Amino acid sequence: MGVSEEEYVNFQKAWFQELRHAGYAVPHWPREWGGGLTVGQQMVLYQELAAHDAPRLTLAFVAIHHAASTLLAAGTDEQRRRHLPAILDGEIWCQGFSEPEAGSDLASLRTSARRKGDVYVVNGQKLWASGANHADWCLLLARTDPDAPKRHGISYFLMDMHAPGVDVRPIRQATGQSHFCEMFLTDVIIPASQLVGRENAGWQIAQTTLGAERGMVMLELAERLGNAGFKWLLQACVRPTPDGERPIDDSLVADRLAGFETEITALRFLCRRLVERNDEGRGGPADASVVKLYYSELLQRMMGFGADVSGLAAHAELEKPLSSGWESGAWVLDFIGSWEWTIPAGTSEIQRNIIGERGLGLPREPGVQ
Amino acid sequence: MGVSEEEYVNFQKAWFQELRHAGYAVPHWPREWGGGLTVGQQMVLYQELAAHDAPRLTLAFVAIHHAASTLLAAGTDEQRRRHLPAILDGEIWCQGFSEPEAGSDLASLRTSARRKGDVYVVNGQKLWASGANHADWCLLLARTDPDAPKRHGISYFLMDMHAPGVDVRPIRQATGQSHFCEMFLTDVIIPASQLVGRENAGWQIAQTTLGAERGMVMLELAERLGNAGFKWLLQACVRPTPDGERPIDDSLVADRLAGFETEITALRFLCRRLVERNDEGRGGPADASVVKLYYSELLQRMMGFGADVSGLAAHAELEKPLSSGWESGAWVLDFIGSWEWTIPAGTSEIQRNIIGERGLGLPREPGVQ
Amino acid sequence: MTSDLASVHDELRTVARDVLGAVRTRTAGSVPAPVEWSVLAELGWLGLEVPEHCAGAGASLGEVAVILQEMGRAATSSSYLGSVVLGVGALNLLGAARERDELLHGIATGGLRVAVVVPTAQAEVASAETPFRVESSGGRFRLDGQASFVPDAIDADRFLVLARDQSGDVVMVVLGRATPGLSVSEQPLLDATRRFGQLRADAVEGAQSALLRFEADPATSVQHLADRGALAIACDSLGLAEAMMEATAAYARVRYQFGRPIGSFQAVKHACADMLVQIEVSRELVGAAIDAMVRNDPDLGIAVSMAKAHVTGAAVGIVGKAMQLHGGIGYTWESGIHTYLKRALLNRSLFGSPRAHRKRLARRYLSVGTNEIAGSRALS
Amino acid sequence: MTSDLASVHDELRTVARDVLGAVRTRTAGSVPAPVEWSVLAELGWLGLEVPEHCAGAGASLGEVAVILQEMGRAATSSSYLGSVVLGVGALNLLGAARERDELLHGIATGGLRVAVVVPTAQAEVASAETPFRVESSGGRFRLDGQASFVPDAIDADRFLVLARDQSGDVVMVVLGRATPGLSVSEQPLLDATRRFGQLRADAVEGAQSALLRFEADPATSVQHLADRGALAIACDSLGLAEAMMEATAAYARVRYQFGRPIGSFQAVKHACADMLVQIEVSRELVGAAIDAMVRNDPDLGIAVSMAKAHVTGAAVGIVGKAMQLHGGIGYTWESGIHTYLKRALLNRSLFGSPRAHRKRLARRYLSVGTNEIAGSRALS
Repeated sequence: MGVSEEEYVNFQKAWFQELRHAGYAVPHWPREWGGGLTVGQQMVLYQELAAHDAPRLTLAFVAIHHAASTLLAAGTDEQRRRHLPAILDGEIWCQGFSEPEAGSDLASLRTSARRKGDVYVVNGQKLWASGANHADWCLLLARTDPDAPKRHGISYFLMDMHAPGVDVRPIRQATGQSHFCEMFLTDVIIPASQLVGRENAGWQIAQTTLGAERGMVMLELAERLGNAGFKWLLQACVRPTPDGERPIDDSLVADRLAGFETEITALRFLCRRLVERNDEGRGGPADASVVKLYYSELLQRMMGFGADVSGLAAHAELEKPLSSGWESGAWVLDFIGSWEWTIPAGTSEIQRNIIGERGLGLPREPGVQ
Repeated sequence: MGVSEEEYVNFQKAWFQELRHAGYAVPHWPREWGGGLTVGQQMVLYQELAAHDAPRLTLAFVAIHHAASTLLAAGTDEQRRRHLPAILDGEIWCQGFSEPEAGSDLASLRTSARRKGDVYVVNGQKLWASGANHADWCLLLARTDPDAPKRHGISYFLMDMHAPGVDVRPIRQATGQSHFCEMFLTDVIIPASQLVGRENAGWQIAQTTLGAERGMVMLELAERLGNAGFKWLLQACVRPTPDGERPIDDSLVADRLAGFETEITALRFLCRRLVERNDEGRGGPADASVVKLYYSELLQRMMGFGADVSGLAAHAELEKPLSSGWESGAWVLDFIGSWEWTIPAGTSEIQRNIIGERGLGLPREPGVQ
Repeated sequence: MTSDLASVHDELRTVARDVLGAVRTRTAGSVPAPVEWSVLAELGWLGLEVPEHCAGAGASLGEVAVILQEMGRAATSSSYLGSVVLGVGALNLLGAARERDELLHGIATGGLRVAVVVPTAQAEVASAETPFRVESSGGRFRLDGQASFVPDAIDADRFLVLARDQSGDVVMVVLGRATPGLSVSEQPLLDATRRFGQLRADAVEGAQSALLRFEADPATSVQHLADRGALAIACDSLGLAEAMMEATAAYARVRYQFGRPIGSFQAVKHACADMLVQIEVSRELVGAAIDAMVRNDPDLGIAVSMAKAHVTGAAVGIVGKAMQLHGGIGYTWESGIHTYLKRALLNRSLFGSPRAHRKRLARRYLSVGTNEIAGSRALS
Repeated sequence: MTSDLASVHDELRTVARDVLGAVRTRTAGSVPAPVEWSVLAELGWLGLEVPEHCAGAGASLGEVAVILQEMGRAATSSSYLGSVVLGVGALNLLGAARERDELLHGIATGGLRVAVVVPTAQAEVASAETPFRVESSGGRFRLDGQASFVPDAIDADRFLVLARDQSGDVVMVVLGRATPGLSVSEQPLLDATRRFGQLRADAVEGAQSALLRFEADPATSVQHLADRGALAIACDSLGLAEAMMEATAAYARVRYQFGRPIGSFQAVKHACADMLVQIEVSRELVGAAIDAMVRNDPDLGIAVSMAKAHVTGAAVGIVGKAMQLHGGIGYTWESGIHTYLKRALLNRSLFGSPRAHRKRLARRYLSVGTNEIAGSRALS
């Protein structure tokens, strides 16, 4: 990859501070903590950022989204005061949820946190921790009651990544980049004050904060796809190929583009509705899954189409522009990168289970909790 | 429907005799019983029949295919001598397998056959017996051992449809026609000599004869789809619409047609290979399911495309031509009729289970036998 | 949408679901009986968009859309498309005039049914050939032409025929049922819940006063009318898709095979999940198109084409899957799923196929700079 | 196919699977090391289609196809496409001549690698612009032009450049690597198992004897060569799709989640079943195209386009699904699935996209009467 890790981190941190001072880094946070834009205003902001091809805040992503929404929903006042301003000052977060044997079946995680006095001692292995090699803090799920049913013995912690016993190793991905990491935890000490919510209530906290969170994230991503992604796809179709023809003049290509524009338009409305419903406390139990599934598969189909239409030339694009996000116009890489949306945070298969069960009341599989 | 049931039956019987005298009614039977064409010769025959738009043998279908292959594979000499020549003389057969509570889960059938001396007394209800209202005989699955595990207590019978206690009621289908029937069986007496194979071995017989059988049927249907079906679809695309444009001039339509032609070509090769492999005893355990699934979904996609391309005019086609088979050029009806392929004789979902389990060794669902 | 309007819609929806659902349930097997016209009049659904001075409610397409969606859900048989969607829609595009107001009053009060003779096979009608020609002279006109697939022509008392006059403008000719030279015949379709007709005018003559003109540009008006038709059909498809999703999920919860409810198998569960996703997406597109039409947004054609293309296509997929997941039962006449499938298929073809609507959308990619397109559908 | 030939193929396949599979396994992680050229020579795979008098086996594309499929299966890195598929293929289209026979001999014995400079981006090359021009005079020629995406150009000792001469015919110019005016540069692609190059000829000069002519009609010959390329890629995609299906089924049998092997869930099981169906279908199309090419069937272009269009498209779907069903592991570099995905994607674009090949098929619908088409692909 053309850009070194150091350049990437420095660039992201500088860009975060620039946005922060303009008041645009955390528009979705409550006003008292430094945010306070309405949903409509956020959409306009994201449209503008996308239209100007502004880089996305990938490094701060977990901090401003997952960490913040967890703290706001379930953290103590002290935890909020400790971390929310620090995030604005540049504190980086990662998420320690998945494990080698706990992927789709996240609730079967084995990392243990044993209470000893007023600390927990943590041992185990985490996987797919995005950005863990740059993170200061980690949202950690660990088992505090090995005898309880799977989902009932898990607790939610804030873990200092600089604590002794935390060992991080980057994993190289299909795209060639290394955003994900493995994390080996050996007798890591976490003070009990860094427990979020009640002991053994971690599963519930993770579920609700993740669901509520998703809308915010999707709002930005949908605007990005609609404004930057579709524009680049259209440009790829209008650009003449080596034999002098423009893909757009093939009515099949034009038809597919019209289909994508329609779907993106629907996605954008859907994301807005999701956030609004959530704000009004009328969110449906499958809302977040519907949007995540639809976005990720639409992204994958669009990027695949971009790769197809661009022909051989797209294979010679060996890297994506700095901080471009999911769609960058390097279509083959974009297509491969789209699996980063259909697999993590609940695969598309798991999302369909959730939608069928929570959205339509269909029965679970027998024997599967 | 424009044609009365009586006209249909008379026409089918006359056409069968015409083909029989030409030597083309049962080309797939062994030479000693009146058939004996090679696979290659059969394909040519079916191509010719399709190219000339010759009606399909829908009324004799179960007799010449399922009944004959069952008798040849598992019947006694006496049963063969009794029925195979009679089928050539016009004996009509139907199949009594499914029941209201035993659809996809066929093995859970409840119709009982209790042995009393040298007869069985049969009680129960059968569903989806195609052509039962015209049939002389029925291939019947009934439970002879209620205490055995589901698949181990079923026997296979030849039942006289004129026996007392057999009550047949046609079911109207989505297309408006009534090819399927319900069958109520009340104390129907079946002589023990009409048992096929061993008592309680019915499930195995049904599975093997159906699998082996499917290739033959598909050989004809694939040639029909390739020769008549595709030709009609092409004609529908070349015919100008009311606004003077030809669908084929839309490159998207031409692209879809090329895709269909490719898939049909593959299907035809696949069917031939299936029959050849079977003849050589090298058939794979999922072969029949692969072909049934692929044919039925290809048929459905093609008919759906025909309906789309033909616009409003296709909705004013209120009936299909006499004995046209699955594709007739009345596209909306053809499309609706295509569910008669994706649902019966193992739904597409069941076929995918079989392919995954038998073809790729994937494990069954726990608790499902 | 204000929360006041939302609660009006909720009320309207509740009543409509009751009334239309009851008709559907009463209807033996799957043969749909038409809903009584007088009932629709009493409920005030015929005059929703009719101005108050013509005995209407002076409401908007937003309210009509609620009824349309519920009619799709119950696969209702009625002349609502002909008289209300197209009839009132067409008359509202004319300048105020006594003839027009009388017709609107007649429709609103239930005494009069009309059929509008506008092309129903295309997405874009403004540039299409008009199949009727009208020539005026000496205070009289003469009309010639013919049309197929005219919605609700059989039950209509009056016909509003769009025809091109000598100057090339499209005008509306109002004809009574018994006009000499006018012949109307039923055109039976597989979808038995709809009634279409063929109409033929052979040297039909009449007084010039029966010839009405659009208030705005005629071509724009005619396209607007076709867009109303397309959007109405999209509402219908959304409603019928919802009904099929709910029926399928309900069946999957109670039908047991292999000792389990079939809805616990992923093949069924995931197919139902995909239905829900498609319906959520469809709702947004239909909602956006209704908003655009109510606001008379200059981009309303785009919103309508997006909705018509996506929703009517998705609905065919949903009903087809519903038939599949119901198994053998779903393929019977008695289950009634075929009624929905035929209606969904007809909807896909009416007022322009998905392909035709995407073609209309795609034309912008050729004629407009790329920067202008991206973000053109910014949300209000 | 005779049963003799079938058993030859079975043997060849077994050896190839062993040899290539071992190279793949030895290769650390997913970074593919090229298979040793001398090994391929020793195994006799380079000269399969080379006439016996040039040290070849005098076999056919049927045998080469077995190797190609296994190379796809093992995601083998080699110059087989450049030297054997295109090189031997192109040379066999020339009239017998000393120069030609020497080149064939060199390839068969492993001493010489060639790259053929033929368009690799299109399905139909006969009518396309040729990017090279050659002019002859006085026993010398002069060549100008440039090309991208030339397979295996980096490792080639000789280049066989297709160029248009003064009379408009396409001829083959044979150039050594060190020819003045000729520059070759590597063109790195995401698929690290393939090596492509850019080639530029600036007033390259040489003796007329390096200018060879096709035996048959030049346009037909060039198209035949492109069809060979397309078919070779289809074989490759079939092989890699098979590998991914098997890897996914194997993983689904042993990976447990929710206390069950994931292959017992229908979402996984049905996706694997669809892979198997697509692979069965693909095998038939590839097999038919190989037969057509071996028999030099006049319709071979149709068979090739069907195979290339369907198989390379299906393979992308299969590898993508393999990545999905492997979950997080599938997305790691280490799993190597990305290697297959990039290769499958490149295959889809090489020698004409599925769309381009279907366009070629569809042209027949316009120019030929409908009766002639149906049944044109009757089976032998």
